Amino acid sequence: MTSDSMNLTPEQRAALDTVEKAATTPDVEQPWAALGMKADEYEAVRKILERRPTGSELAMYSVMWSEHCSYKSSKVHLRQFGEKTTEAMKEHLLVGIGENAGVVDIGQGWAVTFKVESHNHPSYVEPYQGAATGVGGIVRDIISMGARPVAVMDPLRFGALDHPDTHRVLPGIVAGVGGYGNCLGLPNIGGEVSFDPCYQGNPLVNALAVGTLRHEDIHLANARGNGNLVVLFGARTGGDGIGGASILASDTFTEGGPTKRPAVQVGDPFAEKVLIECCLDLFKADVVQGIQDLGAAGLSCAFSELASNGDGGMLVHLDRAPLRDSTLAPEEILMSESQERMMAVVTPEDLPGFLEITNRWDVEATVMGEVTDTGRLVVLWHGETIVDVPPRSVAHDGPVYERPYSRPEWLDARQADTPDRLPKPQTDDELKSLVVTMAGTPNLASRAWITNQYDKYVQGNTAQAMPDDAGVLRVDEESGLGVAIATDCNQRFAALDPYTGAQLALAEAYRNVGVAGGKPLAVTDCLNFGSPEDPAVMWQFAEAVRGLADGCQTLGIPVTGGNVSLYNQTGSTAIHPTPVVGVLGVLDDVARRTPSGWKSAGAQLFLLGT
Amino acid sequence: MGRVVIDVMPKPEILDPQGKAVVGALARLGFKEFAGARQGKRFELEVEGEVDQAVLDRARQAAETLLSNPVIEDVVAVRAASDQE
Amino acid sequence: MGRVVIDVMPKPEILDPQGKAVVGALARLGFKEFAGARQGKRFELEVEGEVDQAVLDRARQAAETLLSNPVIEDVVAVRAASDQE
Amino acid sequence: MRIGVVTFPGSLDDRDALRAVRIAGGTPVSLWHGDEDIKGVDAVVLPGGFSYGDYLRCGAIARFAPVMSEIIRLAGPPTQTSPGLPVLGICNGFQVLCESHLLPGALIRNEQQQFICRDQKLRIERTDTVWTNRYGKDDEIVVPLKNGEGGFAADQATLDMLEGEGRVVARYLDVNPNGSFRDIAGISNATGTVVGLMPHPEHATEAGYGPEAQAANSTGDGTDGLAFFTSALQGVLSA
Ligand SMILES: Nc1ncnc2c1ncn2[C@@H]1O[C@H](COP(=O)(O)OP(=O)(O)O)[C@@H](O)[C@H]1O
Repeated sequence: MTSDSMNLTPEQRAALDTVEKAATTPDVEQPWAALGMKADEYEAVRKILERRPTGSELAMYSVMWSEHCSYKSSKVHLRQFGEKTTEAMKEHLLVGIGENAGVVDIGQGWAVTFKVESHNHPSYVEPYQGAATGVGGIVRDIISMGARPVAVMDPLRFGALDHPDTHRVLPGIVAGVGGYGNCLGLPNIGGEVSFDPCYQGNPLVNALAVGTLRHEDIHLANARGNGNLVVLFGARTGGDGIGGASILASDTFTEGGPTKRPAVQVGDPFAEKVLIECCLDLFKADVVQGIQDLGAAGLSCAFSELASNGDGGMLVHLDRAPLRDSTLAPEEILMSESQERMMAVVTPEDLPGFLEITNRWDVEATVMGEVTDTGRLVVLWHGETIVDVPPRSVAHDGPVYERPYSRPEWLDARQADTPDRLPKPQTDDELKSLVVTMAGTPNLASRAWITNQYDKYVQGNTAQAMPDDAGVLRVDEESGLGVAIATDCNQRFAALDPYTGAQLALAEAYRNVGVAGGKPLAVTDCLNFGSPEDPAVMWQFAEAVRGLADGCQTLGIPVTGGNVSLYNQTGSTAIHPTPVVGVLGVLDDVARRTPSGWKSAGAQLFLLGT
Repeated sequence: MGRVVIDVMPKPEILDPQGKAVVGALARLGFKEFAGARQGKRFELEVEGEVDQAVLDRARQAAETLLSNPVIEDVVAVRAASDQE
Repeated sequence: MGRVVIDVMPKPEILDPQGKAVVGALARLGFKEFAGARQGKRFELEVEGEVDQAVLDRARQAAETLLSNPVIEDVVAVRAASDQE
Repeated sequence: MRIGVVTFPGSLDDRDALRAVRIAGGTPVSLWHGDEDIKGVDAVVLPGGFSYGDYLRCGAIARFAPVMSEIIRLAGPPTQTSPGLPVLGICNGFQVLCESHLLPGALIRNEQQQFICRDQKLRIERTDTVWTNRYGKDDEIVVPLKNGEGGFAADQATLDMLEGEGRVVARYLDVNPNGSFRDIAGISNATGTVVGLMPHPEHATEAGYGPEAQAANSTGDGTDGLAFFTSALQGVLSA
């Protein structure tokens, strides 16, 4: 592993911001504010490093400490999910919160991993690609646990159906979810479509993926074992989604300035399909020690998380990354969100076997560096050290905020505004016409016009999908062992009372799994809220988390993972609090599932419950 | 009857999976001299009468609002079709 | 570095669903002067060095074997990219 | 009876096709796009999916895969020594067969411009092919259909030829889901060994995992597609 600093021109070398240079030039102005960092966060970085960060280090800290990656506003509340999970609730939990996705034991040696994530903002900017890459991202989380992805679901929320912008956003998002999922061969087994003006400038695209695996196949994201190799494989790195990083690049590259960098990522589902099959072959051949998908924050995230979860450090040669665009600066490569990439830790002995499999699938693989025992994450660029940091400080010890929150005063008025002021139908005809009107509203009408664009049959294990209450999948073809999954949330309930609203979402998903014949085992959630800097929103968030954690405790099923999406608002108007809850249950034999709908004339109807 | 040709290509900095697939397939078929490929769209719009500047302006407007997605694509040409086309 | 442009269009007698959708959408946006539309593909292939006749011949071969399906499409042009393109 | 199923990069319904062969009583054999060898199988299924991403045209790149050279050679016109390798192309497989010129015509973008997934009613019109001999003439069946580029297109002469020679294997009933000319859902070569079909019989071979029972009016349990695979066992034996 020789480094090749001769590849840099003298000007490039002079312009490169190295650790050495950072140590001797403490007063260089750095664009931390433009990268979204707060002054005290920047100071904290300087303290950790005992010098100013290099441009590349600043890139890494700024993206890893962003709200999206660090959960800095939500962390203090999310802790309840762990704290309120009792030992009894963990009975079926093989991997809990904190890994790429939780893993649940469903019996007979089988395990299931599932998780829901948001891709809201990118889908508003570029509906097709935003939604498509949302599906791609969550599926890679599932692969990185060692599982075969077996299905997706898509809880979607749009503004008013008749608003012109909905006509731009909705078809693109639906086509993107379908285009990517269909091309991966993942049946779409359910989801939600809901219309509310609060989402007009901020539609919600949540994507859930499910994977199955045998217990012994579980893989984790950590880099252990001094001398083990760090391998980047999959698509090449381009300038996708790095708008912010160009600020740094302009520091580095004097000639010509930064080129145009797209803020959107474009997905290549075919590349991901190949990546899935390739990863499954790698797992089967047992040549992977640790694995991590590349999502938001790209290589910054993969390097620092793998190293932080490991037992030592990591040394990588960033210039080895295969590029789609050779003009990218190191800061940009570190921040690029190019899709369809994975990173594995491989022993030197296993490397030939690893490469044989990636070659068979025509997947490019590059040894980026190795695991070390230094406790430091060191990144070289043509032999020059551009990053030298304690990995935990990047990946896990980011800032944590106790944001102020308070119950908004307007809530009383909202709660006082009950349906009592609406006229009630007085006659049979009025009742009939009301029912017909309701059946025709977009929030109650059939979603077939959307779900018909999704393949629900592929893989041949779909026992229930749209329009049933829960998607049901067979996991074991011999025994019929299977799972049922439902996602739900009524944002209008949550807007009235976020605590109860979150519990109602949980209860509905739980019931939907139950009526399908499943025994509920685990929960995933996607918490979509407005700005955490608004105390009213923060209160909604805190209440929803408390409600969900309490609800889970009452029902005795744990939250195994999920996602928080904040800053969903237009101007200063936040969306309704939208805690989407997914519940997973197990069926010993999917042949005994119960579909919804009346199947035979003469059947008797019973109303259960209160 | 006039005809306007509009060419739309993926932006150079954007991933172009189609182009990637084409280069790969060309290479497998022995066309190894083509080191790069990009795949875009070509539209032909028909109008009554001549294609004058006013028609071209309208066509460019259509190209930029409907026929291309400015986030990921560039309109590389809007022109009257030549007689051979 | 040279660039070859290849244009492929659906055969006139073959139904072109994309083209049909485009005319419809144009009309809804008020571009009513465009009475017909067809949507085809534009490929750009990169070669080292000049685009001479030999390169164009190879590109035409590629266009006819791989880049178009003669049952439904015509190769309407194979040419060197002009400097502005 | 060994029936091979080709996996191209991007194939999706390959495992479903293998399962369907097994349920029908045959021996499924996986074939790899990069091999020139078809392992001596008696028949081949080209499954659904998006081979090589289908970014250029559906099936356009798969047609040039090494395994296809061998299949095209063996499936070609019958000779004195061989009636021709039976091949069933489903969805993307149908597209590959058209791109390979083993079948005439082409499949183009759905008329309504959207991917569509639905339980589709079909009429089986040709029953003397290797793949449909277990159906009765004009049987009506329901199998899933799922495609974005499933519109069958050909010029008038070709369409007339297909009709004249009785080579339309299946036609859409009730709804033409993709704008196919003359409601054509599947066609065959002259000898009935090579069949291309847009809908997916392999997704209707197991009760409980196919079309809803009430919609599946032939077998009543959503397994109307199974006979494609049992036909092959029969057809290959008698060939
Ligand atoms: N975006 C979507 N993707 C997939 N399936 C969906 C989507 N939206 C709704 N569905 C499915 O359509 C059916 C009806 O949905 P919905 O009307 O929300 O159900 P309910 O009102 O009973 O909660 C369910 O099976 C649901 O999973």
